[in-house]
Amino acid sequence: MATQLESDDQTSEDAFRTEVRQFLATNFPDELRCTGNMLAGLDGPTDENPVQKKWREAVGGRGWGTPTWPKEYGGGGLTKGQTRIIEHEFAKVGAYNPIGGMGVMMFGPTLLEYGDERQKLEHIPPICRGEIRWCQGYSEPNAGSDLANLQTFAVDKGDHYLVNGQKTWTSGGQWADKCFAIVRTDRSDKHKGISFMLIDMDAPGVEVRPITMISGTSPFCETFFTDVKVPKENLVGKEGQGWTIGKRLLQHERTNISGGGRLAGMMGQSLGDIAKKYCETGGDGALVNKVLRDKIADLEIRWNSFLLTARRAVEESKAQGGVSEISSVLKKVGTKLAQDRSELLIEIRGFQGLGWEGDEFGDDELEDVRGWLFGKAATIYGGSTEVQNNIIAKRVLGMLDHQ
Amino acid sequence: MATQLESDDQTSEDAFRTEVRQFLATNFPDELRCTGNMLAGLDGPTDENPVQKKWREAVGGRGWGTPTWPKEYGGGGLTKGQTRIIEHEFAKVGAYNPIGGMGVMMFGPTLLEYGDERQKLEHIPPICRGEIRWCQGYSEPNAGSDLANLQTFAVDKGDHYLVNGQKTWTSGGQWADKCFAIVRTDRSDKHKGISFMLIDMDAPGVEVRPITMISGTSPFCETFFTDVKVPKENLVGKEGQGWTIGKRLLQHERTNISGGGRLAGMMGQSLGDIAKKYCETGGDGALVNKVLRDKIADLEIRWNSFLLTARRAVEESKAQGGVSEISSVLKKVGTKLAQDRSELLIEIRGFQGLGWEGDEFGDDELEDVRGWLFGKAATIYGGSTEVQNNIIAKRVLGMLDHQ
Amino acid sequence: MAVLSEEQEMLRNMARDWATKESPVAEFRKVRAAGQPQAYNAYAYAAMAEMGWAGIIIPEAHGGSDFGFLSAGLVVEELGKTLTASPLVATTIAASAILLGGSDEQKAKWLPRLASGETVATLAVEEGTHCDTSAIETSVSGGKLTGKKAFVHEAHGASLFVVAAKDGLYLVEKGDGVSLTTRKLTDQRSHADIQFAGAAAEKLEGGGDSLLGDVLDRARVLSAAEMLGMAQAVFDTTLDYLKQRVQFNQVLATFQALQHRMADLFADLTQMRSAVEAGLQAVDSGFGVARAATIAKAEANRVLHAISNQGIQLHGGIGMTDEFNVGFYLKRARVLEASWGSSSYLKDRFARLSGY
Amino acid sequence: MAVLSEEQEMLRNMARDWATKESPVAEFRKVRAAGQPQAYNAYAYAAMAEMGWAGIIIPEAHGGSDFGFLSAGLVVEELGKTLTASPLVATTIAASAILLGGSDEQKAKWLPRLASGETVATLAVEEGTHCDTSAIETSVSGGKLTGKKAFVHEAHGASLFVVAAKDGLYLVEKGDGVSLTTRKLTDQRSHADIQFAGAAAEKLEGGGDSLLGDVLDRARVLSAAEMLGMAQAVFDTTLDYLKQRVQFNQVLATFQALQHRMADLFADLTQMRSAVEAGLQAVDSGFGVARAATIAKAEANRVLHAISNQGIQLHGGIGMTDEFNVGFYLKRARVLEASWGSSSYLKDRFARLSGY
Repeated sequence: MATQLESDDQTSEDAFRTEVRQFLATNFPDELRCTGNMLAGLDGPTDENPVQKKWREAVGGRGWGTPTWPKEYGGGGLTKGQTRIIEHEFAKVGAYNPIGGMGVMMFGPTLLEYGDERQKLEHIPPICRGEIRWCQGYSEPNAGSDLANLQTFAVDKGDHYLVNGQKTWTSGGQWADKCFAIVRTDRSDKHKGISFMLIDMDAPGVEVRPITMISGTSPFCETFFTDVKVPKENLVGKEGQGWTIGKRLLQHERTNISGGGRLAGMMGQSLGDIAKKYCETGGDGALVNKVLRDKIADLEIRWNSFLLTARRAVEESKAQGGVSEISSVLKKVGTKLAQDRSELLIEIRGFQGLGWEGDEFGDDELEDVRGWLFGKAATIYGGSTEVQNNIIAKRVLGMLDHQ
Repeated sequence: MATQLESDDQTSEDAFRTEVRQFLATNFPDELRCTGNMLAGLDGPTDENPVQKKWREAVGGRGWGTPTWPKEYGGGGLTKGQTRIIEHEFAKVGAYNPIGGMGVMMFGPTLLEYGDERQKLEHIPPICRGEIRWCQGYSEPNAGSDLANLQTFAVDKGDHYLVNGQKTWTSGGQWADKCFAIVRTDRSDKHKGISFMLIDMDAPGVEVRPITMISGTSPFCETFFTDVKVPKENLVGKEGQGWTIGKRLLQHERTNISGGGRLAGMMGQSLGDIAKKYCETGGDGALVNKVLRDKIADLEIRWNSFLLTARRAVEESKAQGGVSEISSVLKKVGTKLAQDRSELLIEIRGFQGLGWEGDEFGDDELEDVRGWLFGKAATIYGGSTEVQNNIIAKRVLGMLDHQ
Repeated sequence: MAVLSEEQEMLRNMARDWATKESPVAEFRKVRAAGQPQAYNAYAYAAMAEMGWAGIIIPEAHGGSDFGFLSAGLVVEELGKTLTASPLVATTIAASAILLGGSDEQKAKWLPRLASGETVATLAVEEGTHCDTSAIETSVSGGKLTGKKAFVHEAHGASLFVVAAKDGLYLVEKGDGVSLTTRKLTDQRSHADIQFAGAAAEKLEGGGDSLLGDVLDRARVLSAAEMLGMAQAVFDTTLDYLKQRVQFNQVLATFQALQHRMADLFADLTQMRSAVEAGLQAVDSGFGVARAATIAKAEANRVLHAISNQGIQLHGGIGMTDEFNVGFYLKRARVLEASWGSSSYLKDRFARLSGY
Repeated sequence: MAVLSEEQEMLRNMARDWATKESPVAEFRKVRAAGQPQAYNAYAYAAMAEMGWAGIIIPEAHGGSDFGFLSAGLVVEELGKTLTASPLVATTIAASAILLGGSDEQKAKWLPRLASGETVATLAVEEGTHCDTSAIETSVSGGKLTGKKAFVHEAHGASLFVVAAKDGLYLVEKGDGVSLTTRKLTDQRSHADIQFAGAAAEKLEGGGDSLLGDVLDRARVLSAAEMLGMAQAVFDTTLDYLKQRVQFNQVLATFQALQHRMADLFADLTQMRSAVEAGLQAVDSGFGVARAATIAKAEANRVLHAISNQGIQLHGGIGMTDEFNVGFYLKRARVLEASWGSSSYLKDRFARLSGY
């Protein structure tokens, strides 16, 4: 019987694979082959040429950018197996997924879980089509790792809330259309006083100031809310449920930051191959600098077990349902390895790996330098490594609170 | 004028050097050349052959085993300069200092600081002559790093105390004649309830059980006190002053464990030279295994700055008087480096460096294996590394208490 | 934990059950106290064989269960947790050599005896103090093998040796021309230098040029599985200890510095488990074995090294005593770290496999 | 802190005072904003020279104070604390080359100008992306020097170059046959590739075969001194931040995990200071310079690397912003780590000096 089922799956899978190939043949333009930025995960500027737009609309129209999301909300409604087929076929022809950003990575899954029908119908489809960009209104100047300490306040005005306060680290704030934010609706309880609401970035009273990072880039903003009106229908879940919803969303962020395609992408090219371009190799094609070679192997071995761990986390989640405990380990380990890799890359390239600007540096070299600097944030945002350690020690290992 | 003084010093130093050389010529037997155990710092069994005994008496008689201690108590009464001359001249002919152990390293200096005249006259001279062995009665089963939590109690019986309780980690307890102990004389105050007293190990009611360590050796004991009479004159300082005195003594221990001759000795032979015996070398005489070579250099570089730091600590202590703040860093860094060295030694020797017993292993190899195992204690006893970190953070860096 | 089949679940639970009940660390203490060179309890090994553990990777046709390496690894991991002294790993490694390189006759002759536990076998490769397959001097002429092998695991209990010579692997039975010199290492287990002076040897003709390498990879994943069990045991014991030990009126487990250190070790242990299980699975699937086995042993070395040291440190004084078990893990750990490739050997191999 | 003479105490206090008041990091921000290739404030350097800092290692006969390298290091350390952009280190290194290898005429001609700050000089050795003195291609024939030097510090401000050629060190003045290509690095300071096309060159005949090595050792200890100042500044700023920043209703400085991390960094910093000061003192004493300088720079690399990373991590989000200074130290740190020998280069050198 089991085998019977399997063979059915087989046929349907083959059929789907053909469908995907045909789709690519008709819709994926050659000029976009192997383009699409590494940092797709992080919302960048909205410049999009007609060809890119056409590709986004093609994929978005099918809901294949969010393959596992329900069809009724504009998703693909596909199985994990079909999703793998899409990833595989896209990869084969060097096609990228044009549907991304925080809406896909964090907000969408959360709204599907906690939003009401009307909210899902209003907000999910445009995400699936990549039409609306979302940003995250979480952190505040005086609430870093202690997120729940937030002060931005929403006063109940009957049919709407009046929101005042300041958010920071709003990623892509300057390019976003909407913001999912956690704000305080009750000062009497630290956690239960928080609500999750959706704010239009073009609403009167919303002001955005980009923050320049040590990498020279400005992917984040400070966002100021002054008497901003937020209609009641933009409240997700119940009042006071914001902390629960907000934390759930962070779990998606964590999985994305660590296991996610971005990091896997970053690790794409073997450091060994890169090193062979910069450092002497012997007759056997091996690096002459054995110490450097040992460091590279050490990193890549740890990186391999990280990928294996990520896979294991997925299997466990599937088996037990819900996000696996290992996810806190993933964030902690993945971000550390990515940072180690950037440092090692500098060691490999020497001065050539420390360029800030200038034609004498390759784009990859400059991009890696910015990535090295910006990557220092990976162990800080989305729940710092210190916070991850607390979570592991207390929730996973059951070590008591130290306070 | 300054130059005048210097030249005076010069002449007197030359005179003293001659004196030391003559002393060695007459008293140091050739057969003892380059003997004397590395672990002299740690009290071992009392087996001593006549030749060793004669040498001990010769050095002890002069007080040169404790060169800087006052003459009136049997010390050498010498200057630091003269002490250096002794060390230098002894080293030149491969002569060891037969006067050692806890009496010299810890108890002596402390008694000289806190003891009364009678106590000094009674206890210091035998230490200087190496006749009496002392052990430390500090730790208790339920007070590891939390030393002050000790329960051994001394009841005031007028002319004496009646002591009951259990000590552990009594180093050399099975060979010691006397024990300097911290015991509780008052349960109402954790720290002020502690007193420092001297206990005869052969007094009725004192029982000693050696503890076997993972290294197979038994340098420590459990010591049980059952209604042990301790005469009042064996109380050092005042009642309740024991914590202050006991902690002062630990500072000496720390300096000894880290900066001390023992460790310097352990590090004596260059790992590079050892590695050349076990691993292939190239035409240039360099190790072929560049990765191992890099690790060795890395350790020896850090070891060199540790020695420089130890020297700096001494200079600072001299300049500012009292034990320098750096001493907690010394303990922490020195013990860690010693452990790293032992591990690296195993890596260098492979299986040959993991011998437990057997003629196929050299004495140095077996000794290093036991040293590797026993050395794991170095970051635990004498104030664990964790305790050192607390001390550094709170006392040196002024970071507030976390409780 | 990899997703297991029902048989595997059962097998692991059986092993866990047996190890905890029949073979706790106290049993290893007895073995150590007995001081026999073979350094394991024959009855215990007989019991294991009885349960089929010696034949897990051996085909049913030859008296095994053919469950594969992941299954064997599950058992070895459980036995590693309690430091069970046995020639199971050594014999399984030897069996894999015969499976890969043996003729039908050789398989038919030896595999059933190995599966039944009747014969204990072991692999003899190293000739020096470090793992170095390029420096093998042992040679064979006219069916007589001559050479010296160093630090052979389970040499005293074994009656069959799989010996690496210049031109391949050979089967040598204990007997004339085979003399042992005991080499007692920190783990108090059986190790010996073996002098082969023209001992009768039968070549394993199959398996091709990569035979030795393939066998070593199997040795690596099985040792890594034992190391995984050891690391898990030290971690668990240490965590329990921190939760009950009080210092400065506080349970140690409540000190944040220790919490974060345990979080680091937990992350390491997670990485190690992923690597080791993947290594075992790779051998079963036959894909990317060399790479996966190298990663598995390298991670096992790195993590067990750290955990065995921290286990002592976090236990404090009592961890230093022979009365306490944690030291045994440290003393076994370094021996396994040095076996079948040290960390730097494995990193060199990984780089070679990766083409740099 | 090494035990200092009275002059040295005064000198250090003067430097500390000036750096804090006249040259805080805000001044570096201005330099960066100005975007001039020379990347330092001429008035500031004039002021330093005015105070005698450019002549600290130069004999009084040539207009210096002859205080030696420990003294120079004290000043450089203070300037490093505030990331003061100046050609002081480069010029001092060049001066040491002329002192060690120059003729009386060359000394008489150049040292006074260097001491007065009138002339800025720098050392040009590297030709590739990594420090490698064995691979020098630059050559001289008929007094004309030809070759390419890479990533030369302070190249834009310098009018005199001490250039390493196959057969020794040469003095080359900026002018015909000398062309610069700006190489902007993360530290936003002056770096350039220099093309020498038959530029007039005058050899430093003295100093023997070890001249280049000796000059590089001086470059190492001086850079290490700058790195020491940087590490100290990052450590101090971070400690202050931890003491005032509140999270989870607790001052960060009260979290034990952070306390122990700071204790580790403090220990590292202590080790670094010992090594750097000893390196400077060795140059002054002339004993064991190569070894001491190697240790000094190796420790400086190791510790500044760790502290510059932890500085960002412990500052959290704000440490990531350009508005905050801590990032500047990180971006300067890696450039200095790569200068005059990376960690692995220095460890290789230490091993060679130690005979293994």
